[in-house]
Amino acid sequence: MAWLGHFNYWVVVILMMIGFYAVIARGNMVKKIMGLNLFQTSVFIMFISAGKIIGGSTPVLREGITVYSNPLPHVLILTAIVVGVATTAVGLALAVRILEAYGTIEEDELVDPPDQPADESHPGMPAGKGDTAA
Amino acid sequence: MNIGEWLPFSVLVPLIAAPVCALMPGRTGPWLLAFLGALTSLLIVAIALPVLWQGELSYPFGNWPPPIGIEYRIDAANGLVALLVAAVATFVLPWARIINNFEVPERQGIFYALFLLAFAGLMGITLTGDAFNVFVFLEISSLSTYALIAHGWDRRALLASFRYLIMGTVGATFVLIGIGFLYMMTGTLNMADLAERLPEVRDTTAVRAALAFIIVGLGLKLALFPLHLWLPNAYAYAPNFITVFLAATATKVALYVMLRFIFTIFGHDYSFFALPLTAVLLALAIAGMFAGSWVAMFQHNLKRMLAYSSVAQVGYMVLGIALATSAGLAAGLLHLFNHALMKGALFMALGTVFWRVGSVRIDDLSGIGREMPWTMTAFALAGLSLIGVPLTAGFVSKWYLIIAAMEAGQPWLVALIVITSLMAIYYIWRVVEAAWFTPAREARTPVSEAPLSLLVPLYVVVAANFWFGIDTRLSVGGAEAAARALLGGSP
Amino acid sequence: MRTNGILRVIARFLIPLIMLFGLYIQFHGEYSPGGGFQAGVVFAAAWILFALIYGLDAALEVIPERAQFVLACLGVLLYCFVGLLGVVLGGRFLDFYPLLDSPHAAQQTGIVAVEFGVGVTVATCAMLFFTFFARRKREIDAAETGEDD
Amino acid sequence: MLFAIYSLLSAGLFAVLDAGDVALTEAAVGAGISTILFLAVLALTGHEERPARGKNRLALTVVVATGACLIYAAGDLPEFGEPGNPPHVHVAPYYIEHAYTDMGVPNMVAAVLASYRSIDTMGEAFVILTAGLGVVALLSVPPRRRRHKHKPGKSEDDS
Amino acid sequence: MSAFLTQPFTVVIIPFLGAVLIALAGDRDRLRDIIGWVTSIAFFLGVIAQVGPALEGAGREQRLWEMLPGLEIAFRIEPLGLIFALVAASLWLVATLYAQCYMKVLGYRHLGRFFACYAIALGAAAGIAFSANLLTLFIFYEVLSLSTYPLVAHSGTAAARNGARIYLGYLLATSIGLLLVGILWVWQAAGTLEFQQGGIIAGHVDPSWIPLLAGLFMFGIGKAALMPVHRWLPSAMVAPAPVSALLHAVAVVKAGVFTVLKVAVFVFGTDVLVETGAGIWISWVAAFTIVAASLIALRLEDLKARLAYSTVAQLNYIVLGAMVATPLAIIGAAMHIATHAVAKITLFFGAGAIQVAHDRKKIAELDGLGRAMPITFGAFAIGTLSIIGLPIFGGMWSKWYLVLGSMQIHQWVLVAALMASSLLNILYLLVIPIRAFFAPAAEGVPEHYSEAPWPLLVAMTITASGCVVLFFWPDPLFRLAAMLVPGGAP
Repeated sequence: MAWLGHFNYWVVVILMMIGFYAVIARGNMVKKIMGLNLFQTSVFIMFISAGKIIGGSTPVLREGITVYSNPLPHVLILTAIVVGVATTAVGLALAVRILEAYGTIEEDELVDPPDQPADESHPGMPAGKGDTAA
Repeated sequence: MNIGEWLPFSVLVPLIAAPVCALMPGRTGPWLLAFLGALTSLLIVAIALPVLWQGELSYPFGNWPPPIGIEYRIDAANGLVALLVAAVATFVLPWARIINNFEVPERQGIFYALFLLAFAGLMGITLTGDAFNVFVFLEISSLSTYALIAHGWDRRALLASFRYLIMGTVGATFVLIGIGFLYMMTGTLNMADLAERLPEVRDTTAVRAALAFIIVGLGLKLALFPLHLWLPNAYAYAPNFITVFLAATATKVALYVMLRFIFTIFGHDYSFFALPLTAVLLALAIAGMFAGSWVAMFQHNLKRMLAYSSVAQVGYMVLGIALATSAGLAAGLLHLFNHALMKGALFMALGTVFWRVGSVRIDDLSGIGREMPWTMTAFALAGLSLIGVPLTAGFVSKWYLIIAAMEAGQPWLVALIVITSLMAIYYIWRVVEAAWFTPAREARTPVSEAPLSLLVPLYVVVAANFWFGIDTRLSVGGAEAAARALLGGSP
Repeated sequence: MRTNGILRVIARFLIPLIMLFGLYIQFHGEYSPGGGFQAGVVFAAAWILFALIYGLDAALEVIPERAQFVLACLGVLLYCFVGLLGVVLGGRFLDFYPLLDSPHAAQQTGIVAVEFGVGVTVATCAMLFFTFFARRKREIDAAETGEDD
Repeated sequence: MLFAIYSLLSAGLFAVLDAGDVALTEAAVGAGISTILFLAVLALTGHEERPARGKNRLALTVVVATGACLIYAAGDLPEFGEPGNPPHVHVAPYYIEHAYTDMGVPNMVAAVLASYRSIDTMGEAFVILTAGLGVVALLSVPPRRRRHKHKPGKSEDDS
Repeated sequence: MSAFLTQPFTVVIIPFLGAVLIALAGDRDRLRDIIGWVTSIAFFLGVIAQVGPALEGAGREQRLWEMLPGLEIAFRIEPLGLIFALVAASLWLVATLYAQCYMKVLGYRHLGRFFACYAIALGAAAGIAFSANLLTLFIFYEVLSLSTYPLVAHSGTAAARNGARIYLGYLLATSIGLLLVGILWVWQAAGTLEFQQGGIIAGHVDPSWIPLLAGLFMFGIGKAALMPVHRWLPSAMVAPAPVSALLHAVAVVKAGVFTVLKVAVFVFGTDVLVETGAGIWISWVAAFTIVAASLIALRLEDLKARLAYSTVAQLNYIVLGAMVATPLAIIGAAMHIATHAVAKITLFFGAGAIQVAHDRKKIAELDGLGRAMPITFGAFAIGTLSIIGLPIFGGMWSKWYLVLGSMQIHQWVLVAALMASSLLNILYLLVIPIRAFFAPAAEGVPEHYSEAPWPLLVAMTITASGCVVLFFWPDPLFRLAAMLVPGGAP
């Protein structure tokens, strides 16, 4: 019975493991971010299922309904979803820039010789201020 | 008016300033706004600090009493950390203005807005008394940090930022899972309420797993070995201003949150009993101390060297905490405070050198000590503090750490602390030798000393290293008050 | 896609409907599921659909990039302003009761105001995401052809 | 596409779990915005992906460890949907009972979101603003170096 | 006001202020030299002003501030510290004369940095001499290590950098790795670091641990050059001669053995050392070091290297005396600080003078040079005789008491080591002036008179006569030393 009582939870665990695996094992950055999304969604489901009461209904006050599901997890997860999409956007923007800078977004192909002098063609300043400001 | 009513504004002022800053054109305006925001925060916290040493203050948002609403609950522990964060921001910004004009010449409005968000996020994490609110502000500061690191002028900054984003988000999600378990077991998110209700359900697997998830998640954020992989590159390739700010604050705030969970919410008797925390944290701390110092000894890029040294220094802090005694906790907190001072000064000195030379590789800096004597002297002085030479802040924290280790009946730790200090001598002295006793490379054009507008802020931070090595009332008193606050009523 | 007449016709009906729906969940959020985020996203979705069908340039003429940016900042500032108003009127931050005499009306006003702030920010930020990602493709293509001598 | 479908599915799941607001958001965000962003980026990067090498065993270990920890935790978690679970007897009842009397708002989620826990929501608005600023800052830098790898030393000014 | 001016801290701070001014003067030679003179004279007078009260048994005490709870930065004048400070202050005057000439003649650059660090080193030595507790002492001990590093590396050549690296490495590693641990142990056990007559750890540390604790201290004080932590001293010989003379024959090494004595008397207490046997095993190490260093010195061809190993041996006389811990041995050790300093500085001055005048470093190249440089080699001979411990030279007294002290506890091996060392001294030191005067001239040695510049000669003459003076008037020195042991003079 304990196993069945937690069926929601097993779904969460499986989704979480798939997502997490994608984050770590995938070489492609976009896929990594997708994995991250999956990973986060599984947590959302965990929260929401914690708020469910069997026989309850959506927490909007209506006539004739006495049992409502817990509204608090819903609020938290609304926030978390927005956080998720924000992270996705920043991550994808970074991926785009990495693609432009390196020509690839496969982790395996991204090699920077660790002790090379800095890459000079970046839009930033290539060299020091020298004596010009002295 | 009661100072407690003003404390939340140390978070809100920079937060509100951020969008305004983003809309501002030019360079001076955004910088000034950022500086004023940080200064306001600092003043509020500094004025409130004496009150906090006496006891805690609570500020319920929207006037909803906790745990219905969200409160800021501020005591000596987060007061000290908030003071540190605000002070670092305030004192680094005057230095950063010229540096940023050079490294981030365009769109400074957005840049400073992101900085203000990162700053406000850290302050929010520190002051809040609600577990979920920690997650929200953690994400504000993290997201802005990713964007800020990507402003680095080397393309590797992008990669570093992306990897940090992945690891940071995984960490934050772990924390969220932990908070979720806690909520499912207790029905509350308020920290004080959690601490009250947890003992009833403490012997459940879910609470134990919650502790594990939160520690791993925060361990990622605070670069606890072996979860530190994001840190060296992120620090090395971020704009120098951001490196200084992050090195001095970000990992410290994450560590504080971990302490808050371990000591206040779970209660230290539970935390160290439910999981083999002493053994695990001690092992990781020691491994971090050695691995960090060891790798630092062979770095050519000095920013990376200091970053690895940060991994080692986080090890010191965690070491003190892992002892699970009040002396150890105070020592860890003290080192948290002092390390911010020394790493801040070291990275500022390096940033100043970078501004002139355009490189922080050790080969490029040979002979720089004669060309920029004041800057490199500041580096050497801060380096002494990192090593732990007497009269510096670093000595005081190592002293307390060693005393705490001895009191805890673990005198063998003393040897480890000493050995890693010797490693610090090696990697700091390598720089000193290159700077003063090696002839300059011919390929490098000679440079001149940095202007006073850079040197004065730098020396203020260096002076702080010595001030807190000589007059330890604030730092030691604060750390001890913070330790008391974290340990709460328990002896 | 832009030349597909059917799409254009459908879109002409659909987009106002989506926008209306967005506005509905924005201001009806207290009574039924919905609120600032959802409204913002839905509203942004309408705009993005418009951009997909009529082209990004046309969409940017309706809401220019700078306007998106400014509105994103103003949205959160509205939220903060409402919060500060509580302090100014003698309460605490984000305390809505001091806003009006009637407690229910005060709370509802506060909620609607902050939800509107959130909605604006979410909508404009979503538009900003789309604008920048979509334009990037074009810029890269331009850079590529430019470099191919 | 799969991703959008997954999002829609989870939105449906949320709706079943009485989380109307969340379902709406997940549908709009996950199936809408996120998917469009992914498509836009995939248009830039192309769809091919190399099979990752070497990391799989480590990844598997970490993931299995995490999963084990989650399953370990499950033992003492409250059962699904029981009204007596801790979340339903502490704090939440206050919202359910008082939301309407406190502020005359029938949608409790909105009440909690915008008033009881409004600082969270404000933080959330700032999160999205941060992301907006971040994307603007990252993608305002003109793209001109994609061919860098093949033409080292070539000046970028000719674009 | 005058009370303030003669406070211990004021004396300590004088060289530091001087260092700042010297650094500011930079390359303006004349100004810098004047500041150097003013500083060293002021410092000397400041130290002298402490003698009177100290002899009356009323050494001044000054507590500055509390750094950590229970840990103060504090100074106190006591006889041992005064001996050390007097030696350092008076020899600094002579060395100032010597160094200003030497550095200019040999064309060294960055003299501002050089003399500033020189002054800081002296200030640190004074801080060590006057410190009232282990913490203050440790702080100045580290300042001394750090401030002498630039002096050793001064020439900036690869050899100098390498030597300086070994130098600093040994000193910092031992002080942080062992000494600091010992200090912490004492603090943990005794709850205080204050120097007290009779020691502070009696009854606080399990007697069976005391030999280990003593080992931590004695090897931790790397500056005392107990084998095997003596390697830094030969490495430091890459430094210019004035550094070797004042710092590596006087200030730095004496700071080491001074700390040894101080720890033995005021932290452990002589009784504890004797009762637990902690002193004996270390005194055996010291005896071994004495003989081994002398044997090594025999085989070295480089003059300064030979002098360095001689210093290693002589320092261990003092360690030995401190560890034997009988009243006579302590007195002998305290006096040896002064007598060896005066003698050894003479020898290093001589080595420097030879380098200035004829650029020779190898001992074989010095044959017959005595006829060309009679004053230099005369002074050298006097210094050598004093170190051997022959009458009419000050070195006799200290060696005498050391031997007596060792005899008191029937440690015949130690007595034998001291005696053997004297014989070896003749073999490796005295042969140098003898061959210089009487051997046939080596290649290129001039037969006519060609001495070093006069300031060097004056400096050497002064220190050489100091050796003699100490033989005929040892009383003030003896009285100060005797105040160290309970019951005063034996």
